Amino acid sequence: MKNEVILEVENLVKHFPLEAGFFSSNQKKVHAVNGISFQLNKGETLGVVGESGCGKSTAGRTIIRLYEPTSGVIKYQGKNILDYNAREMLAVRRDIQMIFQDPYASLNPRMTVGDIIGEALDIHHLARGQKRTDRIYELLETVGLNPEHANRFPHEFSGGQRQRIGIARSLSVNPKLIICDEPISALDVSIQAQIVNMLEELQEKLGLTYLFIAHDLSMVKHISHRIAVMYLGRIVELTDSFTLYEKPLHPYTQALLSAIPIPDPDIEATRQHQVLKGTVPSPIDPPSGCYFRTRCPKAKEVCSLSTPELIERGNNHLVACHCV
Amino acid sequence: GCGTTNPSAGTSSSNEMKVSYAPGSEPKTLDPQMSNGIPEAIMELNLFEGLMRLDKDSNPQNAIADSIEVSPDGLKYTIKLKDTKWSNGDPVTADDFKFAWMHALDPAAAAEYAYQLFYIKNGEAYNSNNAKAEDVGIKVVDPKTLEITLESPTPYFKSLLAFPTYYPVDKKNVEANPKWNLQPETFVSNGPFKMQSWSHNDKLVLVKNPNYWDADSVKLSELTFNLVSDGKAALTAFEAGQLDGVDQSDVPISDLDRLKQAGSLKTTPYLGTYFYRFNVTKKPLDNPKVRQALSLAINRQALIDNVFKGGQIPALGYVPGGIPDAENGKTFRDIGGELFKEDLAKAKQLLAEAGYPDGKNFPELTILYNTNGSHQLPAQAIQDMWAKNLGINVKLLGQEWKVYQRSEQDLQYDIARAGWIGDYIDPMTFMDMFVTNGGNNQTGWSNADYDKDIQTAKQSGDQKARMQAMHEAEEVLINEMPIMPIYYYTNYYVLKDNIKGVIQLPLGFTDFKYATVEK
Amino acid sequence: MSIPVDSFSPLQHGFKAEAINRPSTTLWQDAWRRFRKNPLAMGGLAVLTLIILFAIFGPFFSHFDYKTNNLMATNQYPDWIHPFGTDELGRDILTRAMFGARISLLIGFGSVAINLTIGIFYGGISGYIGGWLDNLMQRIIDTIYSIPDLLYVILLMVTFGSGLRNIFIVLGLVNWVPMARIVRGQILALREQEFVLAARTLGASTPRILIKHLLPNSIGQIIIVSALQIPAAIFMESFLSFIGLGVQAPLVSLGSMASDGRMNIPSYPYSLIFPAAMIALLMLAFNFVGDGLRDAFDPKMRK
Amino acid sequence: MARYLLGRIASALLVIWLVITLTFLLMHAIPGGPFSSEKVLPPAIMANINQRYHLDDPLSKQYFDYLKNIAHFNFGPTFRYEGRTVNDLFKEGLPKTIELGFIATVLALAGGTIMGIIAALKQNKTPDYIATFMATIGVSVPSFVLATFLQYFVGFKTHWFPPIGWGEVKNLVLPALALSAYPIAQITRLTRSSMLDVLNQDYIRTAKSKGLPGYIIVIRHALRNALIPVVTFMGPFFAYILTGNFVVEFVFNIPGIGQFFVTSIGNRDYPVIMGTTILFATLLVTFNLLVDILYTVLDPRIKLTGRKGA
Amino acid sequence: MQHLQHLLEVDNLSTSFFTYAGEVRAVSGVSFHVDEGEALGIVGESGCGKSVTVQSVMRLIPNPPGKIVGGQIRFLGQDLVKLSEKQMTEIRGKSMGMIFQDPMTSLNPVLTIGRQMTEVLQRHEGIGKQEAMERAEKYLEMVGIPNAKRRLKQYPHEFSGGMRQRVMIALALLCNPKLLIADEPTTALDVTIQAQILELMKDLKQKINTSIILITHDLGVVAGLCSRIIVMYGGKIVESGTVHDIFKSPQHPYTWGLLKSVPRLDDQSRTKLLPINGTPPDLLQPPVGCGFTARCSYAMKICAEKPPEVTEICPGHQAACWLLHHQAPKNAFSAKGGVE
Ligand SMILES: Nc1ncnc2c1ncn2[C@@H]1O[C@H](COP(=O)(O)OP(=O)(O)OP(=O)(O)O)[C@@H](O)[C@H]1O
Ligand SMILES: Nc1ncnc2c1ncn2[C@@H]1O[C@H](COP(=O)(O)OP(=O)(O)OP(=O)(O)O)[C@@H](O)[C@H]1O
Ligand SMILES: [Mg+2]
Ligand SMILES: [Mg+2]
Repeated sequence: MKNEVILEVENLVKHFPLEAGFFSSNQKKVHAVNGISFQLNKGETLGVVGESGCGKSTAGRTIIRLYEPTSGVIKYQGKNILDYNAREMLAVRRDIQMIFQDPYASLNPRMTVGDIIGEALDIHHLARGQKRTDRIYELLETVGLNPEHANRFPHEFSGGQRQRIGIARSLSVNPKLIICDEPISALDVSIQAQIVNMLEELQEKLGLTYLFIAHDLSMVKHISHRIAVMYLGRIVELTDSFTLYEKPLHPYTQALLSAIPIPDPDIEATRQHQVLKGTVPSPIDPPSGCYFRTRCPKAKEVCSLSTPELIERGNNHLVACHCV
Repeated sequence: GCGTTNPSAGTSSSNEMKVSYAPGSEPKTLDPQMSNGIPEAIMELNLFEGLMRLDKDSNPQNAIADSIEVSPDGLKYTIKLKDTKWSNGDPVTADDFKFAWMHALDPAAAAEYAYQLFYIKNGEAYNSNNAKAEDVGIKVVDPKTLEITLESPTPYFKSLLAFPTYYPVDKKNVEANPKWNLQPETFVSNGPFKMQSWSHNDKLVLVKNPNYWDADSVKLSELTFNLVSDGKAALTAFEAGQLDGVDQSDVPISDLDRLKQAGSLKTTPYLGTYFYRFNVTKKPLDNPKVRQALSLAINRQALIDNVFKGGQIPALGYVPGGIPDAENGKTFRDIGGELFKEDLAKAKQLLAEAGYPDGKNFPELTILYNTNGSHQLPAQAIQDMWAKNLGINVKLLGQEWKVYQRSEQDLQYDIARAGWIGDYIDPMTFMDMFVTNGGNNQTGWSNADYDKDIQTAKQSGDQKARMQAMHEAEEVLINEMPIMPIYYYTNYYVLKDNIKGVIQLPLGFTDFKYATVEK
Repeated sequence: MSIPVDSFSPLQHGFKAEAINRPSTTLWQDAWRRFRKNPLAMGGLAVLTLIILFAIFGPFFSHFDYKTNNLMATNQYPDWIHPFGTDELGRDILTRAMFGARISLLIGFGSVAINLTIGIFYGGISGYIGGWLDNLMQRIIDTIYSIPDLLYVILLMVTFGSGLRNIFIVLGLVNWVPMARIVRGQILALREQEFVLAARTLGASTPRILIKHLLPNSIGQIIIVSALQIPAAIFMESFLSFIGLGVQAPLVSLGSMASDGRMNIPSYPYSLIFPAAMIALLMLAFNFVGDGLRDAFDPKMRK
Repeated sequence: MARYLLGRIASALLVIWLVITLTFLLMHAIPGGPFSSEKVLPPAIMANINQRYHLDDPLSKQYFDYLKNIAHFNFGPTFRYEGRTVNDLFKEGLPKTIELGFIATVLALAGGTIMGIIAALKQNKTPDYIATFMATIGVSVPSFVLATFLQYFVGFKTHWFPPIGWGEVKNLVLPALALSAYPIAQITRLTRSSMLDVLNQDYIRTAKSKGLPGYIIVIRHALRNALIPVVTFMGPFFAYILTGNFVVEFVFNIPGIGQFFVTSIGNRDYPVIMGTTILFATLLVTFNLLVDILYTVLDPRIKLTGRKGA
Repeated sequence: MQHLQHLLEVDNLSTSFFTYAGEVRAVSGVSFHVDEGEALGIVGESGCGKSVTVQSVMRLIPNPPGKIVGGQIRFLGQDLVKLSEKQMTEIRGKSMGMIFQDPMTSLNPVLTIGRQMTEVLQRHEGIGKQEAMERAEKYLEMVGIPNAKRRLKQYPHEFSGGMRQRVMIALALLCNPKLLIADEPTTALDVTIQAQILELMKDLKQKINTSIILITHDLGVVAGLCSRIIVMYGGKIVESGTVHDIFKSPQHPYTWGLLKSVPRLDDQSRTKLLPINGTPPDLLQPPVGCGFTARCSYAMKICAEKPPEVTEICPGHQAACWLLHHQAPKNAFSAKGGVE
């Protein structure tokens, strides 16, 4: 894998203002993403894991400028796309695509599958008439669906099939980078593998780069080259997937790994689960210092005073913790 | 039979005679000088007594006045008052009259009916701030003598003295309680009845006034006016036995046939004419032939029988019957007679002469009417008659009451429904409205002969000359036909048969002074 | 037990699992199927269709005209010639009821067409653009909502003058508020749906998103609301007729017939009962159809 | 909570101010004035009247004078009822309207919820069909027709109740029925559908799994949740009771303020038009606020801090 | 097969939903048992009938459209299918408790936690309010909710998801039921919270001798908690056995698929996953033969023609697959089904 950086995110912050009352003076906001930085190399898969509400989707959506970031820099192929105007953004949209979580909500129920897939062709004037039809058939075949299904409506398909339609839609513009926002978590276990395998095949065939968001660590570990662990809008650990499993440094990563049950009664019988106490604090007013300190078994005084930086601890292994 | 059952609503079962009557909706006010509507007048007529009171033949009879002396030029009236009392025991004095009338004329009071007093010298000038109060021709000679000077001789002034605007109020009481007329406790009157209670929009209860000078003639112990705004509801209540009578304005036309059959409908003459105005400033209505053609082509009797149903009289003149002419015993209408005939052939001929044979090329005109009241059905019937008889099509336009008035006044119409109820018993109350630029003319019509005749009639004190001039004027009016008379009103109302002695005056007033309830 | 050995040979199925067995159905077909299963709604639809046919074609088969008087035959009780009787001017009430239904339906559909236009436009902008504009637009809606609509209708009717066209306009002007609320609510809910986000990542423009994605998905709700606003408009017109601000005679609406008939109830009850029954029937039909549509489009019933 | 209320009151005042301005403008746009009449008055008298009621002032002055008076809760004199003020009219009429409205409200709420619950519990059985049918009838007959029918067939034909009038209990029966028919129907429909909705909720299954008997589940678990959507209907419901009053008060001749609602426009009685509009708008705004508070009572999830939860 | 010691014995249970489109045979011919003190796991894909099975046991199937169309459910010596609704209310909440999947919607939002807990006690134990409150407090503490006394006065929305699920567990255990049914109790929760809840259940299992039925579609979850497992597919049981039977020597191709299609955290080889192709059968028109035929790589002609019989591989380990038939070619099974 060449280390050609395709996407670079620096200190990305996204806060959502809360709906203000008529007279309320102190504007509260949801600290969804609090300064994340990472690089994405061409052709690799970067997994992002974390519990629900930790800002994974927000990060993904901000990168593709569905949300305007509060601050930070997003460099695509070396240029900060935040400076782009609408027309320039349109070009970027052909390169960066997204796959969504909910196979039911992500397809417009009033459009045929053909139109859903063909929409981007229309927007970007990529193909018309017969060529458009051909392209749609081709895309349907790429994701293992029958071209005859182009005239059907999404509700006639099963969850896995719908997810494949979503993939075909994102492929329609020949993207270079796809942000996969939990593409499998709404699917049944037996179906998940279908999608994961397809994503892997497409990556090989088309040289795609993935930002793969999920909360299922075992699946992320399977598909990703590198993994970023997020907690309350911050990346707490970032390294390759092998190291992450073998040598997790951040207490949160350790807890996360230990929380995942292994489908093997012998292992489960002997395994020591390190169960975290309590729940994730509210992103409206997160704790001071290290966000994880309220649940951290190793928390020290310093943790509440200063925010740990994400720094390198060994070979490409970034950790943000005072106790490492 | 309707009203068969008589639930114990306390109407006439006991020895005491009580009547409940629906005269219309909530009165605007019961201050006689400030009011001008019919329901108000009915209530005030039974609460107050003026210098004169109209008898059942509409002739003014001395009431509070003991005697009236008129100067030979007809301008000065010297009136002696009887010794009478207000319901609170105060004596009724000449001052009370002056006070009341001056109040009506006071520009600050802004009474709408002030013009009823404009016959009095300087009344109008004072009201429009052109004269001082002292100049007004009302003089209190002594507490029992009143001297009134008029602007010009007014032969019907005596009957005017019987109208609400000319009623007295108890000066002492009014000065003590400026809002005297809003509370039964402070409502002092001098008529056959006095106020017992007043529940707004619901009912007004009057009881016999023991201080009334002619209290012996009053038989009812209680008179309730139910203030019902929906005629339908009032009639239902009457038929259910809740009410003893319902006034004309409230009896729905659709019930007339049935009520007639049942025998509970009463009709009396009414001083009013129902007519259509033509906007003579508009083509083709500027042509008198067209106006005549339209007028001759409708069948008034058929309209009355099928649509109006109140036993009205087809109007083939303008001034209704019931107004005495100079000749004794004859009415103005008797003398004037029918001034035109319905004649379809002639109508067609006139229309052809005007350039519209068989209604060809006749522009599409619109009949304007007001949507409150029952004017829409007759308009449809007339529309249909014109279509069938003359081959012309007209449209209908209903407007809300005040918008309609505005359209009429601004001549924003082609043909408009109208009605006129006399203010007093003299042809002049009808005739003077069509003078050039008269506020109530509203047709754009102007005729010098007509104007001259009216002028003559107004300035003359001689009944004969006046009547003559007005007859001439009426002929001019009908020949020119800026209006199309349709019918002379009748006053129809329902009243239980066992109630006698109720006087219906042709001005629409109902007098219960002599009413009795028979077992 | 013994089973033929052949049975245990491998099945060549090449994964037909991707095939969809069920016939292709559009969402409309789906809704229609659900609708069809609802007897009340179907009954309502049948009655409604009948009334509409009756209103459109009935007059052509009638021997009478809705406005020509026949003063020889006024106020006749129902008989074979005049099944609903005649009115004060001798006009056939059945024919008038057909015309009245025509006008009432016209008022219903016409005013809803107007409030749809305003409501969609207003609600769409308010919901999609959001921010301070939404706030302002919502405040305006709150204000209008706080004036009892009847008062507002009367004021406007008196200002504009009565007449069919003005009834359209006024009813349209008053009733767009609920429509705008519904549209806005729908848009707000849909705006964050993933398929809209997907369209945005594909670079779809705002108008495209509104027209292709948001409005088509609100249509179910819009239809339901319309189906319930049509009878509401007919109702309101009948109230206007009651206070004398309804359609212009000789034009009739069911409301104006009922309101005229109200005066006749003791003498000629049929002149109220027939038009009132027609209104009730129309309302029942619309309500059942509206309820049926709600069920048919209800996302909760969909898998 | 206090801050929330303050905010709500402030925005309510803003809304009422907008209502005042809008009505003022509309009102003066209507052709015809308060003292125009069929018999045209001599100009001098008109001038006197205009001066007395300040109708000759420029419109802007009239507007600001009006606002000033409103601030002192003075709605001015009525133009129609000489010597009386709008406040007088309200004082006399409002209690009656409220009495009737209150009874109709109780009738509608009790009747509607009970019928709705029965219909939901017996879904697709006879009681459901009966309730649904009655509810649909209730929204199918214009109120003036219903009121007329009641007055004629029940009041007049049977003599059970007097056709018109006010003051006794039996006078209230027919108007209250006529006024509440529509809301009863609406509430029945709403309660039924929200009850059906609630009965399908997970927590009802939980309650069943706890072994609670059916009636407790309905009363304790389902009802309160089912009433929450009904509460949303309360705003329009009160608006209906307020304006529906016109027809009912007119037909049954009840001396409430409902009648002024329309007649004041016919009379161009400007102060009454303004007064009734403001009164109704204020009542509506207040009711809506109360409804929101009721919300929090019924549904602890909703806090009176920001926007409405539902 | 009458074992007197079985706490719950379900025999040939069939439940259908009669919808406008036709009869949905959600559960058809399911038989299993639960012994005292044991934990039984039921796994399977979404829509395979797990919930319907246990809701049938609780007699909580909404009727209409659902109906138990056949079979017996013996519990504490009674056939629950035959009991009246009133008799059932005596059993629910008292001898049988249930926890549902979505803790967010399973508690009544407008009643306090205390109220929702005490009403069970008042109903089944007939104890006073005060006593019930104390008991509720004790149970809340037992499931690891601090400040229980204060918490009792709060409403569900004031609790986080994990906390609510704890409340649900406390609620289900209040009357010390003989059987606790947990229908996907952790599916809606985050992994860290799931770990907390599983830990709690393990804990409780040791402390109180309650039998548990645990439904999940995550095989990992049952591995640590249950002693026996039922694998369901298309409304039927395809395989059942002890944890070891299922994980170490699964006999049904569907079970193999389930095990092979998910990556294991401890698996360091980046081998490709083996998906189960296709989609589950439509229970509106259930296939004639084995429901898995269309997705099965080992399908034989007979699979599409006849439903497979239940074969007992060893005592307690059963599977319904034609591959287990003595006539079936053994090579296919051993060669391709290679799970150890
Ligand atoms: N449009 C928005 N407005 C306000 N707050 C938002 C918005 N979108 C997300 N949030 C908040 O931001 C935080 C992060 O949300 P996000 O959806 O990014 O989390 P996530 O990690 O993707 O969670 P999940 O696993 O549930 O998808 C959450 O607290 C969420 O409530
Ligand atoms: N109320 C209902 N009406 C119609 N069909 C139903 C109903 N409830 C369940 N079903 C059907 O019964 C079948 C089994 O459903 P069930 O809820 O038991 O599945 P499950 O195994 O619990 O799935 P999940 O993992 O999604 O909870 C499904 O095919 C479903 O469509
Ligand atoms: Mg997310
Ligand atoms: Mg389930």
